[in-house]
Amino acid sequence: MDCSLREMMAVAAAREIHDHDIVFCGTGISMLAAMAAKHINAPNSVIFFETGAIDSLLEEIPLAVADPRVMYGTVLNGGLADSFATMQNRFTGPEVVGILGAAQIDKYGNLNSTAIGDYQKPGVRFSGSGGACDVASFVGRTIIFMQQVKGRFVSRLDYLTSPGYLNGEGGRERAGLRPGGPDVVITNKGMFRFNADTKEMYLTGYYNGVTIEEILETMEFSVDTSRVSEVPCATANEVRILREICDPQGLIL
Amino acid sequence: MDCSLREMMAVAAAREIHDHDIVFCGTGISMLAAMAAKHINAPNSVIFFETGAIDSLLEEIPLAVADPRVMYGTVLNGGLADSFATMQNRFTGPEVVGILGAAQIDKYGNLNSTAIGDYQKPGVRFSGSGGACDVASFVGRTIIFMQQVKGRFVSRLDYLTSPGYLNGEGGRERAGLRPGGPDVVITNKGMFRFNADTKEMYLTGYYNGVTIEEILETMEFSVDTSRVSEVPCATANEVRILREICDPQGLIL
Amino acid sequence: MVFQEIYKKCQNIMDKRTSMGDAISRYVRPGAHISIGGFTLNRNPMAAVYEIIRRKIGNLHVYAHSNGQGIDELIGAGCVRAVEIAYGGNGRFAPTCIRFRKAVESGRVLIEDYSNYQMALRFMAGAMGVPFLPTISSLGTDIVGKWGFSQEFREKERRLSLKKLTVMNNPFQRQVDDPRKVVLVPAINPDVTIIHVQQADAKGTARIEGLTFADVEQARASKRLIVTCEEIVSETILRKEPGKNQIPFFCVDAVVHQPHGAYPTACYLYYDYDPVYLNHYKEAAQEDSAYRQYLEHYVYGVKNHQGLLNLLGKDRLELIKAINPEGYAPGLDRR
Amino acid sequence: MVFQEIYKKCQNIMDKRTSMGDAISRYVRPGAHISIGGFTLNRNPMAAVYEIIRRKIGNLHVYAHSNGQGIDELIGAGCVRAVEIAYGGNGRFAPTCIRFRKAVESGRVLIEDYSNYQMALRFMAGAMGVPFLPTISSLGTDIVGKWGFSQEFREKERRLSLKKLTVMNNPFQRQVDDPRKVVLVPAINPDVTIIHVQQADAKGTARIEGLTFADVEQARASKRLIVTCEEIVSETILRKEPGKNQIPFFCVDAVVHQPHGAYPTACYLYYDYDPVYLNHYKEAAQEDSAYRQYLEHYVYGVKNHQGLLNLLGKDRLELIKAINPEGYAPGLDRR
Repeated sequence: MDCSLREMMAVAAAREIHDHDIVFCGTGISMLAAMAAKHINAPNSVIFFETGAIDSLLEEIPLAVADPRVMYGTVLNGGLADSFATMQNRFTGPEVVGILGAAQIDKYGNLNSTAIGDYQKPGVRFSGSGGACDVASFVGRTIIFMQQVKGRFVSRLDYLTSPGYLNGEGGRERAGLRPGGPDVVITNKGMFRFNADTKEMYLTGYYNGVTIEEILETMEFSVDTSRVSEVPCATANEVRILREICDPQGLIL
Repeated sequence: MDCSLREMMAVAAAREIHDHDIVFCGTGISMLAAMAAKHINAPNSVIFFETGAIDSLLEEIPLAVADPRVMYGTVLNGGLADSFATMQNRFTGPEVVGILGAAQIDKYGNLNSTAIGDYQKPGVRFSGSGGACDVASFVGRTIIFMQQVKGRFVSRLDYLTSPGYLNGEGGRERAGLRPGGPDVVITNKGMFRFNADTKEMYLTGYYNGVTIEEILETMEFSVDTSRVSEVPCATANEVRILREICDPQGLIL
Repeated sequence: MVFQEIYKKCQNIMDKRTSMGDAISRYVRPGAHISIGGFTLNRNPMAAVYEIIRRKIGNLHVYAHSNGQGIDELIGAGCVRAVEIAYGGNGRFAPTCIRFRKAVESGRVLIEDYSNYQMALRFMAGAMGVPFLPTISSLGTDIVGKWGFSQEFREKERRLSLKKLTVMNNPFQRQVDDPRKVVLVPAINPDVTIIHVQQADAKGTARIEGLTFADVEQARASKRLIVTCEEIVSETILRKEPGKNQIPFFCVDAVVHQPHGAYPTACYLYYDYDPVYLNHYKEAAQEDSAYRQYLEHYVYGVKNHQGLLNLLGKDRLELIKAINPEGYAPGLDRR
Repeated sequence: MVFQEIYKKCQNIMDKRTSMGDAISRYVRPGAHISIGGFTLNRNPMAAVYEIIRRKIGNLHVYAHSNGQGIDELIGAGCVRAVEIAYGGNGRFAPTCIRFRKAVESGRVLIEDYSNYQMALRFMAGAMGVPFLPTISSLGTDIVGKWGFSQEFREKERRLSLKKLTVMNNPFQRQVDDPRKVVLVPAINPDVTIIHVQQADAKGTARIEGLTFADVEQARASKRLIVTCEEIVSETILRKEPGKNQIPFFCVDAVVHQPHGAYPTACYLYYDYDPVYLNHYKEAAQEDSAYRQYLEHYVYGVKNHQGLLNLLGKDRLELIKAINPEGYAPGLDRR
């Protein structure tokens, strides 16, 4: 089915959500992916927001995690402290899958959403962690959205906002973090996963019409491409769910 | 006005509550004193319970701080964590007056409500701290109810459950506690206060019909009696409030 | 509206309703570390407590703040080996709980003392997933200085920390009135927590009316959670006022529909505590043979909680029925 | 009933209602350490923010988690010298808040970065009266490793701790999966916090509908608290459902009746955010002279918040009026 690369990103992420997962999501495409997953493959997944809303009805797509649309028909309306405690909790935390985005990523899945250049005198300042560092520190696994353009996949982050595997195998454990870590990186061109042992990123998929070369040339570090294959296109049903059910107003897509 | 010594205790404590005080109270006579104070001298005082109830309507006297009677018509129903945080809070804590009771007290107003004898193999076991240690650690001042009988005013506590002035002047500060500490000890025979400098207990009052000697002979430590005078009897109005408004069923009195 | 369809479809799959017997036998194993909700004479999960006693589940390690009636009955029936507790009392009915007192004095139960706030913080730490929380409470007292459990016991019990608590200097001290020291109290993560609530749905989302005590922290700190409730209501009703719910369904392992499940303690808006029962208990508790009779008659002598309620008769329950808006039984004879 | 008489009598004595101008000028002094409630485009106390801007109160030290619109306007108007913050964004309207970004890039505002949970914990620590709270968040990251404020600035600012945060070993570690380390984040006690709520009574007891964000912790951590509200309701109404109230009156210093007090951000059950205003703001914020015009017209150009509402006209407000039970404006054009 014909769809935009942005739609393909949302579909690819939705497929990564398992039934009964508790899904932490932020604003924009991550919210769209979580909504779509409930209709496609994970009807028992739970969407929850750092602002404290659990399992919102989401009759309209929110434009921020504090949008009043997240508050309607939830099973519980708490606050920030509750929601992060649920992720740091040793029983519920591992069941959470977090969806994150960032300005920069390195080969171990560490993220920068704070600043480009010197932290004290930044060339470009971004929003900062928000809840991203917390989620990346706490939960069982994360799904990461990235734009596949130059300057994003870097050999060295200007600021490490949210922990991936830090400096590789055993890095999280050495720092005192829980196992967890990034599971998959989804871009507008393809997908990456991480080696079980080295925790280094490798290319696992490219979208229909995209070449491996055009992916690699955006990246400052090299990745293994031996396990790559084409990502199955979005089905008509997946696209319909995105366009008609999740974002009929086209606010995110 | 003729009244029982128990009624006299409640009245004496009620008089110690200032208008706008936030009054932490436990079960029994301390609750009665707090209720009476609202009618006698402190209409703007706030009664609050460690269980989380703030400013309960108290149409009937509760028999425990978790009695459903504390929940009705409050301004807020929280939980234990909220209520103790309010007392530990550096702005609200100093405005709280706590009313406590205990099995033993020493000359610095430290309290034992845990055990008599060896803590590991106690001769008599009591309830333990409950919220008493917390209140005594946090709040601006405490009012302490004691029975004036042998074995209660001791030279050495078997177990220090709730901090008074610890080992005297500067004791709280050395231990890391806030200033605070006991303001007055009210018994079934009289009242004690604490020297501003040494923090030692002294006798300040005896009830009508009680002799200083019968107070002193119950005590293991000596107290200054140079500032003692008779405590004004309960007025007809005070007794009426206790009997008719606060405890018409005679559940505590 | 489309999303509501999905939520409806999911309901059956996640139905966690079960009988009290199944819930207790499955999650409360001998030697388990447990905690129960409620405070003194209010909202103790008594039906669950009696079921534990009937099943003679022993060697329990109980984490309690001021649970009062429930803890005293568990201890009295010999189910408890060790207790970490703030307050073994039950309001005017027992300034010190009687079976608790006897068990501690005779050494039948090991005990470690904390304050109420410290126990609340320990559950909160467990719920938050941090190893401890700080407080200035108890500095300079024997709660810091005297430890109840032997070091040997702590070493043997792998789930306990080796320290009761620890005192540290404030690394951020700057102003004179900043605290100089704090007490760190260790997190609790029980194997199972049991709470009794007013309403829950079949998936487990729970609503507590009135004070929550430390139930929410206890529930969230626990590996397993049994929710017993006065009423099972539809998810739609709970979703209409989400601000009134405290426990989300994904924290819950079993939902037991148990009317009068807190009896003889109170359940706000549903029924008051029963002074007749509590006074009888208090008398029976004074003496071992009378207490055995109490247990035989009221606990072992009935098949389940409904059996106890039948034994008491409808009139007894009618007397303690709550009137709204008060939420208790006004004018109840409580002497 | 006798006690209700007393409560009635007390009401007048403790009336804390005041005008926005009086509340702001009395409690928000130049150089003050402040925090505001709300989150990104929701329940920011915007009327209070605009009043601070109109009064040109400067040199503020602001503690923020993800307050979004309110913080960006305070920074844009030059009221802020330093900010401790988790997130300078505003949802889809500003992935990074524009005036925030410009101010940080140009060094006009000093900044110290934390995570959202860390900021929530810092307020919670302040509310609890402890010097810090622990978390495992941010171990191994630059939030721990890179500090924004210079040591010189921290030393000069007496109300700041000398350390951004500190890492310690877990003194209770026993099991392999127990955390080995924790990050301790220091408490915040602002001079004044301003929150906007749906309902409050004249004495200050406040009710927030929907998500509370970190408002309750921010309110309780603060030395002074200004509550602005959509509606003043009677104490009796609030006491009928105490479980729905979050702030007790004794924490409150001033109550300001301010309908549409969160505009242009949303107020659940009352009104939605205004996409037209937020989009206009976003465009104006890109360019200094356009931003000056924005300020002149919408903030300095009106006498008070009602002046801004009058400027916009009733139709604009009608469009964002919330429908119940949804609590927002369904079908609102949000492009």
